[in-house]
Amino acid sequence: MPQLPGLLKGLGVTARTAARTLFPKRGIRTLIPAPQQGSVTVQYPHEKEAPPDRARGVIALHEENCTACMLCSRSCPDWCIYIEGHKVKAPPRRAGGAVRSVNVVDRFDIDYALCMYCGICVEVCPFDALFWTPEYEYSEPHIADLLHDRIRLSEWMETVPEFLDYEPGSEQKVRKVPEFGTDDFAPARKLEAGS
Amino acid sequence: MTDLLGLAYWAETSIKLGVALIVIPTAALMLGYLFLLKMMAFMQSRLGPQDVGPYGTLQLIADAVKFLQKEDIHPAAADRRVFRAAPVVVLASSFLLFVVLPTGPDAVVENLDTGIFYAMAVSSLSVLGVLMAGWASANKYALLGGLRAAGQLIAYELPLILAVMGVVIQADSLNLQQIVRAQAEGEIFGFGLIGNPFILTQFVGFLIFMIAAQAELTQTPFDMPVAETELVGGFHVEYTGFRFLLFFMAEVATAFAFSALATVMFLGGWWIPGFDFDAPVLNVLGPVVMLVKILLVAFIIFWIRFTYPRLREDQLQKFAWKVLIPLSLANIVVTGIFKVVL
Amino acid sequence: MSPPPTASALREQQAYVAAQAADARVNVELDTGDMTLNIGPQHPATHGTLRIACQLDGEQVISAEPLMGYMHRGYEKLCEVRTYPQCTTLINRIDWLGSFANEVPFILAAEQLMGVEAPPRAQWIRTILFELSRIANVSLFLGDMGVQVGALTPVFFAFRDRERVLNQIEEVTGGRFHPNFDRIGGLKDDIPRGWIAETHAVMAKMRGFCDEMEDLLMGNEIFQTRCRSVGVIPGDVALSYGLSGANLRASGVDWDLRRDANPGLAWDQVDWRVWTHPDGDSFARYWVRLQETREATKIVDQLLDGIPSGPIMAKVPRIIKVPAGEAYVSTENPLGEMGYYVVSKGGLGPFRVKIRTPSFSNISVVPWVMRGTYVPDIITILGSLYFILGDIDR
Amino acid sequence: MADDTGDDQADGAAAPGDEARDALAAELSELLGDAVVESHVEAGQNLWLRIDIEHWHAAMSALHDAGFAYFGFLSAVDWTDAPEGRYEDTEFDAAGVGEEDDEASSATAEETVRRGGGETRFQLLAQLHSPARHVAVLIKADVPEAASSDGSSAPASVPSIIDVFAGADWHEREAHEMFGLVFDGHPNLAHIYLPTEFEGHPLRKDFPLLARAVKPWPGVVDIEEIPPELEAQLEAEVMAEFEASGAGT
Repeated sequence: MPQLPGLLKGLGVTARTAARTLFPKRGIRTLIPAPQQGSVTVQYPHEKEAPPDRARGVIALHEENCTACMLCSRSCPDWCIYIEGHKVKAPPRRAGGAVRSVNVVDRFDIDYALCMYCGICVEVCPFDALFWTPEYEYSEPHIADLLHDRIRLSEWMETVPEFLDYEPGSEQKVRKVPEFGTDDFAPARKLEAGS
Repeated sequence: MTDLLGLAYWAETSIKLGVALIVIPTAALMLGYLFLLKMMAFMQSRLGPQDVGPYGTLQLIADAVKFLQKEDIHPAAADRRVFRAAPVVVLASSFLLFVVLPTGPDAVVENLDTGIFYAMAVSSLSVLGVLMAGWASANKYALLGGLRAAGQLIAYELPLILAVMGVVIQADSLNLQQIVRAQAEGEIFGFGLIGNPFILTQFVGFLIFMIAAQAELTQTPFDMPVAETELVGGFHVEYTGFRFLLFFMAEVATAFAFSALATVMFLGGWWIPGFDFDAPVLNVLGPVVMLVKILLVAFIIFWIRFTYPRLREDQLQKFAWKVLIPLSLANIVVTGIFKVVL
Repeated sequence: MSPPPTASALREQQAYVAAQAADARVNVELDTGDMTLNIGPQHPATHGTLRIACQLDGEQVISAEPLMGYMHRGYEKLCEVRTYPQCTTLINRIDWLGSFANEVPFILAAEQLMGVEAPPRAQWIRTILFELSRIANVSLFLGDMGVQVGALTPVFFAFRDRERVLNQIEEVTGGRFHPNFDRIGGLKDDIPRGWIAETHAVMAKMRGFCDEMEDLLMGNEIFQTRCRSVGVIPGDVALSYGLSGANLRASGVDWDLRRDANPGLAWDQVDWRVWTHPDGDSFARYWVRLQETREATKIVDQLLDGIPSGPIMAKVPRIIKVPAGEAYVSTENPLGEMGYYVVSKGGLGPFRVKIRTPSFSNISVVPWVMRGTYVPDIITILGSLYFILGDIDR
Repeated sequence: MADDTGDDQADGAAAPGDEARDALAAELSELLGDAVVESHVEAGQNLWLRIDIEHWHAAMSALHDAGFAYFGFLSAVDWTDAPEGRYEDTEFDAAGVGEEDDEASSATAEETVRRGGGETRFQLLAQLHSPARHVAVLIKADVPEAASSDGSSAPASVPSIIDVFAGADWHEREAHEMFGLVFDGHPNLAHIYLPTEFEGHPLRKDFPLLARAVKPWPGVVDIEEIPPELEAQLEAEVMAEFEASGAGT
């Protein structure tokens, strides 16, 4: 049979929450209603929540680093990365050198309709060509439009945040994100084949 | 009354009708916005609607427009005529309730001598509509909801009426204006400034009335006929578009009407302490006072709704028959004894 | 509060009521007939696409048979064509509310076969994330149970506070729901700076949430009336149906794989206790889960303070090939015993993965426990057994 | 039940030498007598018992009475190799199977794989816990194949154990639809996940996984080589350009 305390306590909890939501401010300004601060919801199109830096929002491609080695495509559990490439001849790095043969990426598509956001491709990439970015606003009205090509993927490179520092006690090394548009960072780029 | 402004009967009636047609949807919208949208949101650390109108005030109007645009769908096996009539019956019941609610010395649609009796009678009509909806939908969930509503009606009409009996005995009248007057002219141990709101002498009656009203309105903890998580909406599961809108409006408008009844019977109604009971100015101030009190009572109704889980049908019946009805009978006996002795 | 009737007495009582009802039907010439009510596949109480076909006499349940498979994704088959790292992506999606906890037993099974052990720092962080996913998962139950019995507000509180835990998980793993963070031999990455302090704060908030739930829902007399003596599962029945997790402990069986069969994670390094409740009813299940959420916040707090320093990855070849053999590892997941029976023939991927999910066994008791109850009790019992549909259907 | 984690660890899975499991294996072999064909202990991990299929039901109820009353799961393994493999062909895949199996015949290789041994294609697999002893056993049984009327072979029927463990009900139904095993004495051996009219047994290795078969693996694409006849010409062109630009000097 109903006893008062439990029922009243419940009413207390809801009333307290309502009061905290409506009057979150302390001190003199207590009585100014400010539900915008008191509530936990974010009014999405007007204001946006910043996802954590590590958030796996979308995969960005640093095209200069890509050698079309197919590792990511082959390790993708969903078979959603399509790569095509061809070899070209490139001039030698310095005078007297031999002509090099270089891989050029013709197609690098990720089908985000299939992608499960597991990040295996980013991990297996030996040349630092793929990066996660927290960017999330790329929904499309048609499922076929979720197939994004290398140009779109490269644009997202701008949104890649710096890698975070670690807690003390960690032995991990903090990695660096290559700067967008420069090609000073490309140690293994244009994998030299045949020379 | 009829010759208050020297108007003909038809003219006065159409004015009253016009006022009622404005007041009822406005009341429903106001309660819906204040409590169903905003207060619930705040109790859940949310903001509620923000985009339609300032602070989302026009959200419900936008919703109503949306409902009106929707297709009016009947289940193939439904009993069409009954199916269509059901929401109208429910809404009519809450419209009829507003007829006797006094908001000032003359501001009342019809000052019936048996006002409270009439109010109790028409409020039960809504269950008929619910039963019709449950039966005619040709849906098992709706049927279960309708039957639950019927069971609930019998269990809760009784304590509701018995709770009112205490007030009627104390006020010596079934007329709602007379009940307000009895409270205004009453005094507490010789102190008559604020009159004698019956909530003080009839506190048990007030509690029973509020509990029974909660069941009558099918609000949590007695919302088994609707029971979203069990019956997926119960009797109105098959309704869409404007017929669903009618159900929704009726629900909120009835909550408003019952809050008004509680105000009239227990909180002193429209009378303001210090004023002469028949002062014409109360025709203007009375409604405002009423509104404040109504919102207070409605706040409690919705506060409980957002806090409590719901009972099971058999537990509700047990509670009604084993606790509420004996308690309200005892309340009548005690009130009667005091009435005779004092 | 009166002591609840013993389980067997209650069963007898329910059986008696059902028999009486059946008698009444036979004796009265006007046979009313039973009604079949399909709860689901689209129904708010089944949070997913479970269907329960009930035979009703009035509002009393004569029989209830869960029918599932609407979301069967065939993960056991899919795992057979994937490599070990690729499998964790799938396994994440079995119990989508506690996904990190899903990865752990699979990875541990693969590690057992390879003879690799993750370094201590990795084991500690694994345990922390494991318990965080337990909190994220069970706190939703704590609110959701309110909705099942008709209270609107608790679930919003649950979503509000669970979000904080999900944020912590996301800050480390990059995924709110599907971390995919566990690797054979360790973890994908280490924890970012400042995370430990933040998590401490979140744990304090979660304990506040538990208190709030206790005041708002568990202490509420209406809630107790709805849940006490409803859906009583005695201990021996629970064992024979293979119930696990809080459902088993609420039936009075003191069994927790974290303590009883710890596969190497850091639970034995901290001070905590296993909660049991003797009643075996829906209320007991709620009570046990609430206590466990509190306990989990304490475990996380203690673990956060003692993370050993060191590497997070053992020496593992870049291309993982698991030697031939069989291994079964199970852990105490938020929903109960989650185990993977991994058979390897020495290839890149598993030869066969049998996924023993907790909800599958937990829900198998439904036909037994629902007989003789009422329609609202179906919802209460389903809610209190707490299943995730992906966990039933795999 | 309090924080006595230390004590329980002793007989838990972490014990290194695992005398406990060895002793248990011996004890259970004695208890079950002829029924046990073979047992296998993986130190600190698990204990396997292989039971003669004839004694399946008797052994399970004996284990139940011996305290292994907590039902874990029941399933099966199909030990044949899938004809399509993983639907991908990487060099690692080939190497993976090849290394171990090069010399030995596939039959002997399989024996080293199977913990507790076994010869037949289908093997029944179950797990039981003992809540008192805090230890679990994995129980296996070979399911022989019998030739059915239409000439193909089908696994012989197995006695159902629902009367011992009520929870085995759904697990047996799942094994039935996924592997085509038949459980004698099961009251309702209907599909549990799949539609009623579904044909085939998806977890058998010869059941193709259509999701993989309908789409080509994107990994088969390889980088396009320069045609050999053009190679010299291109090289000369690039070199000429390089020298003309003056970078060479």
